[in-house]
Amino acid sequence: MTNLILPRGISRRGLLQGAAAIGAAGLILPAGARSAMAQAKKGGVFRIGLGHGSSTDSYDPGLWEQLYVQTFAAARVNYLVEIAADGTLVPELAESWSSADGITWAFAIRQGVTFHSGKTMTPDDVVASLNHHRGDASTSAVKPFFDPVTDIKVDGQNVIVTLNAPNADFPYLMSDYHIPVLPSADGKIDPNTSDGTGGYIVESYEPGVQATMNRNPNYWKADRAHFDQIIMLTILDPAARLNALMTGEVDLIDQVDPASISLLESRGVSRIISVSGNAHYVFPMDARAAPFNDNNVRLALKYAFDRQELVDKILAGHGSVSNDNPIGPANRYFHAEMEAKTYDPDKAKFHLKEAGLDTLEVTLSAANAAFSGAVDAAVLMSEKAAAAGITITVDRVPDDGYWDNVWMKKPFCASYWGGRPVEDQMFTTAYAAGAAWNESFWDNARFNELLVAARSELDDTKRREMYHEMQQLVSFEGSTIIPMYNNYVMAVANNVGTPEKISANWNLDGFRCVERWWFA
Amino acid sequence: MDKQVLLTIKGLQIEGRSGDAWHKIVKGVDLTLHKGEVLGLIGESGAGKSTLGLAAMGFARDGCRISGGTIDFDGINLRTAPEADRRALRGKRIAYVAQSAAASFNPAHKLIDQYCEGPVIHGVMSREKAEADAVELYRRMRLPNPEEIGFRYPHQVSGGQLQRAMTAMAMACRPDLIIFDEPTTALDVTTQIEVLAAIRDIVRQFGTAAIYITHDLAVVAQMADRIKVLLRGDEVEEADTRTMLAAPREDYTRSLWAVRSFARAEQAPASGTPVVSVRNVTAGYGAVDILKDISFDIHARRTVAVVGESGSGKSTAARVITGLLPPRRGEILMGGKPLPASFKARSRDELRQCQMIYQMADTALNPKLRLRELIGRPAEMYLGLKGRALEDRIRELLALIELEPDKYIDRLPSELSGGQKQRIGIARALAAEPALIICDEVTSALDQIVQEGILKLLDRLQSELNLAYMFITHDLATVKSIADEVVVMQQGVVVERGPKSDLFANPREDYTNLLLSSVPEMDPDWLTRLLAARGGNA
Amino acid sequence: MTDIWRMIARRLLLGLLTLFVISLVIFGATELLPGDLARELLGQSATEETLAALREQLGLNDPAPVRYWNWLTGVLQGDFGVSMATQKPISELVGARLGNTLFLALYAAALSVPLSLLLGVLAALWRNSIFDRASNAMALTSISFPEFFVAYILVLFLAQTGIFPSMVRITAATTFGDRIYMAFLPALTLTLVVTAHMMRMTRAAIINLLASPYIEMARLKGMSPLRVVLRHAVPNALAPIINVVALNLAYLITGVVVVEVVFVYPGLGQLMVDAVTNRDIAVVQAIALIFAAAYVLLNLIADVLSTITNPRLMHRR
Amino acid sequence: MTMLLSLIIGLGLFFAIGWSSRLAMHAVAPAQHKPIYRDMPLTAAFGIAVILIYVLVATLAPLIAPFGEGEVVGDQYLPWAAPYHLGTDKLGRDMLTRLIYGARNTVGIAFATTALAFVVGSILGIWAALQGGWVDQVLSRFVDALMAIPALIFSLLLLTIFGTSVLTLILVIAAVDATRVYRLARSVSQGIVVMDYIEAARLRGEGTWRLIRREILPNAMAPLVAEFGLRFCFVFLAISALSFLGLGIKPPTADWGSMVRENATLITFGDITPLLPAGAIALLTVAVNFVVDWQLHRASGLKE
Repeated sequence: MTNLILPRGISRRGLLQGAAAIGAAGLILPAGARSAMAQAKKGGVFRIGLGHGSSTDSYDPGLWEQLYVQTFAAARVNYLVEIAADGTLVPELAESWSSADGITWAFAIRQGVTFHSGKTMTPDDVVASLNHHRGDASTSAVKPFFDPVTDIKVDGQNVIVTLNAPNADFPYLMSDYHIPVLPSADGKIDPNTSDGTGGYIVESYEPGVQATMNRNPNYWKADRAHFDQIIMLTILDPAARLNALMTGEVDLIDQVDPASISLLESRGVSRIISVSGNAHYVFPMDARAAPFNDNNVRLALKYAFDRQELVDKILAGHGSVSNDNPIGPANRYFHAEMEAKTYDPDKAKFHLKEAGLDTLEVTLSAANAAFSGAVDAAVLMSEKAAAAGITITVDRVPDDGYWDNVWMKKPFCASYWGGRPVEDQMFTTAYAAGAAWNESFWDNARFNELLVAARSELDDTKRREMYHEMQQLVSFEGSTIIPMYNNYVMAVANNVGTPEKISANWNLDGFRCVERWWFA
Repeated sequence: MDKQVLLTIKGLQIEGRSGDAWHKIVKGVDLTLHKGEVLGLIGESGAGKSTLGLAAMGFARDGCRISGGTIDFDGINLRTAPEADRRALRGKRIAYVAQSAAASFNPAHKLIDQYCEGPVIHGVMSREKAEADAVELYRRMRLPNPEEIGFRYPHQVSGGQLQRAMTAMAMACRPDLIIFDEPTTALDVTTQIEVLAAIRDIVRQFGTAAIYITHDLAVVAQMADRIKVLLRGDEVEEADTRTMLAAPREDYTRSLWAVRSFARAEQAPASGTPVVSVRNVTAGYGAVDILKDISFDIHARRTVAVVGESGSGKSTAARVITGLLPPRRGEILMGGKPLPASFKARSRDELRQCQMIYQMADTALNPKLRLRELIGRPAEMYLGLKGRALEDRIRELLALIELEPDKYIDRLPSELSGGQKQRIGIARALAAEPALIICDEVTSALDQIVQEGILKLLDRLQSELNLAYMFITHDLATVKSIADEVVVMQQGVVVERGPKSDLFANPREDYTNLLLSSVPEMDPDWLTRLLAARGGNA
Repeated sequence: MTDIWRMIARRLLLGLLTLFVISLVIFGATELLPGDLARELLGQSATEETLAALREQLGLNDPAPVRYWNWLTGVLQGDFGVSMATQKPISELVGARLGNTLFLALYAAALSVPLSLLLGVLAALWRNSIFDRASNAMALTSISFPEFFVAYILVLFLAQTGIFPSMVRITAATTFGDRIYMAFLPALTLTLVVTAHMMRMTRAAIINLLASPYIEMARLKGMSPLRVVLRHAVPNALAPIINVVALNLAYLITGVVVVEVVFVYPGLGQLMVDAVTNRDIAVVQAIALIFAAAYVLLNLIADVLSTITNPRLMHRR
Repeated sequence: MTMLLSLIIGLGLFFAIGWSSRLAMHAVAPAQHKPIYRDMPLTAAFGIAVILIYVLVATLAPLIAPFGEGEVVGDQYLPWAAPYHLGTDKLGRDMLTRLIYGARNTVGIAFATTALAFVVGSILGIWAALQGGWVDQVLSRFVDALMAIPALIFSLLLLTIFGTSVLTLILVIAAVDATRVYRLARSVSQGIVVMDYIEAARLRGEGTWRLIRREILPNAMAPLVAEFGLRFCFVFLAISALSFLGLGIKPPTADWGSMVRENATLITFGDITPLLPAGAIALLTVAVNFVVDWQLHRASGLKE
């Protein structure tokens, strides 16, 4: 995992040295000085402008699905466990967890934590919070996580979760943003509550417009939540977000338009934070449908476009090439030694011939709802593929209804994945045969076999080998084109202090910029 | 006439713009007017009388310019004076009375507000005084309810009253000169008398000089001390009224004087089945009956003139015959057989039999169609003519209405004069080879000489083609010249009907008598006599 | 006056009919939209199971006519229902936004109407002058750029220099003065967008009348050009001017979603687009009806004003 | 200073183009029409010249354009230098080429859309005015209802339902525009149907279609043409606004409205690239309206 902080004009090395020197001398930081290494200061109103948020957003955690509500939640609530900036799993409301067999998991719940309402957080609250996502009546998006769960019960200060099969990575799932701990009454949580155990208390919230939160004076984490107040704004228009940042009306924006990055940097009022992680953009092909049912056709397409060009032009360099591998460099078992695929029209032609074809005509459906720049990426692929005798017709479809009408309906379309902290979760979700979100409808017997075996394999070396083989399978036999890993690109005002390491798990420091960052 | 000279115009030239070229409208006219004198300007349309009248105020309409000569008003050179000075004169020392008071009063303001505007803005008197003055002048103009009428909006006042209110407004600053531009042309004859009388009296009372512009000789004869005749921007002759009427020097003047002499030969009495019979027709719009139980017949080769003032229902009668307005009661017979009430239910042949010519040729001819199609369409539709035969027929019709086919066949209506347009209307009606032609005020928008040409043409066509005419008009002079029978209408009722000669000689009804006696005569004393006969000046 | 009341009553009835037709059209259109609320709420991560559960919970499984009927009977009793997505009463959801939308519309109108009338009258007064041609060309230019583009340019010149804020953050605590200050750029953008139309119509309506005999009469009474235009032409040109103003006011209320997005202005347009995207049909319906009602009412007001200012219609013979 | 300079250059160009096009048209025009052109205002001459240039560029696009419409020729955002005279866009496509093809696509689509809207709207409008009665009532109430729905949101709805192919885009914008045309055509025709020549044609027994086509339409043309000019330009803006909301013309088709949108963020940094397509739209709008104003002025016959 890399963490690129790209301050304007000053090289990263120089910056680190300078900041360290000041720190060592014990001097008071001059105003405006880089503060990456400085101690977090308290205070200030942190204003965030995000390109997400809708008037239909709700408090119900089962329905959270985009960055605004995710970050809004990270400020208000806590989870059982937390993915630290370095990608490791660390305790949050669960002080520790353990399992002998991977089937029965015990989470020791922290004591002395109170909700904003003053109520003390108990294991019962945890059980109720988890149960919100279970059962036939549940409308939660993470209901599938709980399908293998046969029982959840309280045992003293512990919460015991029982699975129907071993899963070595189960605690990782509990870090998912959908599963906060909320106050309960009679074994049920109120899904529409704004209450939580988090660092900020909601003062006002208008969905799709703005939220104002004040620091929780009784927050149980002493070294977190540095701002006095957080204001979160929905600013859907990319230019409006840039303007807001440049005119000093917000301190942090997400989704910086790649085209504007260099221009923004040259203004000097802000700096770009670009975090590479496991998030990746994909073009799934329906492996059941001709011509994609022939692996040679899929390979031909994989060699028929320029991955580096996509990284340069779609991501403006803020990302890296992927070798059709959903497992990213930030994952534990990333397979870095696979044979790299480059733009090679001859190779593409060769594979076409293998498939018994001279030319190929396919339609690629894309909308920027899949990922920002999806349509442009498709256009670039189409341009390059022509040299290999492949005609890709780009069908731009409406953003509205994209996931309903196009994704997993059209044989060749665009999609994205936020990346998952563990390999099993990524593969199980999107590549296992019959999985609900197996967007390419790929069904590989060897892969399916390895997936089950790896899940309960406790020997790390063997596990690594298994995952490497699976990545090899997905890359060279899979039905998903994965051209690139996209960085999380955000821009902050110069006076915003950030830790040296910023989480690659999700955007905005794993949503936790609200409690991890500060004003210098 | 050795009074002081008020207005002197010398060698006046005015140009008008058409497209990008300037052409002369007034070509070097001289004019002298003394204080208190009334000068009549007479001529046909295009003679430049209005333009000349406005020039006397130092005013040229948009698209016109005064290009030569001098205008001297009471020592002020109106051509060289600054616009502000000229503006100060207008309304204050020189006032204007327009042809259509209904159009020239601003519909958004009350009469008295418009009256007071001049005196107050020109600083002649205060608003309160102006209001009191308005009432006084309204009274002198013999307007009903002089105290209240000013507080009405123009549309609430009748045309004759508006014309008098406008004259009062012109008098508001007690100007030295008033330009009357055809002030009674748009009025019915009976109303015209009252307005003429009122204007004449007030001008005399205040000793105001006036230029009285009109195309109607009989009218100008009543009003003017002197008459000047204009033709296409040139002066024809000028003389005092009695001399002019008695002994015009120029041919053109004499031809003007002679216009009213056309009269068609008396026809044999009607016989046989009428072409069209109107039987006990009652008709109207909404709940109001416009026509009340009217009946009359029209025979072949005969002209029935339907006469009445505006609102008498004469045009409605035409709409009932054509089927545009199905009657509430009664029926229309054609050749003895009842016609379906609505034109939509009539057969093509029934439609063909009855054709119509409209008052305004401008709105009756589609301005975007060429004559070929305008005239050819009925022939093509009703008679199934095509190609060569159609082309020949169109040329034949053009020849019939005395227009050169080669020259005119591909013209647009806008490329024709008013009289020519009306002829096209006639040709279009003829193209259908009808039995009856309804002529709705077909001559009233035309100059008198042109009118006469049209009437003569209609007369000739009738005898050549066996046509029956229903001739709707308010102009008794026209009736006198062309009708065989006359139907007099008033407020939707047929007051009197009969052969023309009988009716003109012995009108039985008071209303007919009133109508007939109101037609101005070319005798300077006619108005005075008539007013005296009707019981004094009131 | 009774005529006017009768007209108002008749038009209001017609307006209700229009609203009914619109509610049908909108409902039909949203039914035709692919996907539904449950799908949109769960997004990419939806599974058939969770979809079914959510649909059941939201009552989306009833047949369309039943849902329309339920909605209609609710509305007829004055209950616009709750937003299906947030379970908040629609009146609450829409209320504040409506206030914001009206504020911006009135603000823009307060800038643009006097400006365009003034420019229109002056252009008519000095027709064919340099002023006339320049203002015409400028008006045309201002309407030929997309709205968001105009907005960006204004931001570039007026917000990046720090004179005005580039976005509008309105909370309950915002004072009126602050609102005026913050909403200046969106209001100015809208002003630039609508002024051209109103100005051109005002000019045309006045010039149209200048050939009237009563205008000539006024000039012959020695009235100054300014007085001729103001006192004699303008009162008679009011009907078309009022109509075009009403049309543009309706636009300012209903058509400003793009400006709302650029300036992050929490108005109804953005809410409606959100609701369409999320298939929150009750909200879509409510806003569509508000927009339509604004349109109908403004047109009605325009007609009433046209009638009142026209003596021929006000004072019958 | 640069602004002043560009203003002067702009005005100079305007006069030069206007003057020379007026001279050219005067020279080319048939004798009986010569006065029309000699007398035309410079603005109109300028407008005609600009429109002709656009039409020329649009029809000859493949011949003029240095590169292919969707061809990626180099890096993104290259500066203005040969062979990319106006630089490259965000995908590295030649800006000049995109602009030229944009003329073809945008003008073509706008024309098709407006023409369709006018055919449908004016025929229905004239028909309603001609028939009166319940036909008029039903049509007008329905159109009123449609007009009461904000155009942008209505198009958004329809496009989402029917997809965003060029055809649906044309149909949807045409449908929305047709309501406005209907209103205008109806009100203009209401003034015409009371004319005597319409009465004469009815009394002659002419059918509805001929009444619409030969008797009313030619006389309603002037205001309809003026409206055509405005509507034509609004189509670009509509496409642009739709593209702002994520709908619009499919790539890699070049279209000014979408190009403005794609590059709009750059204006935030004072980069003038987005001004090119926006300027192209604005120039055409102004040009079309200059011509329309002139035509209206001629048609009204009002001497000012």
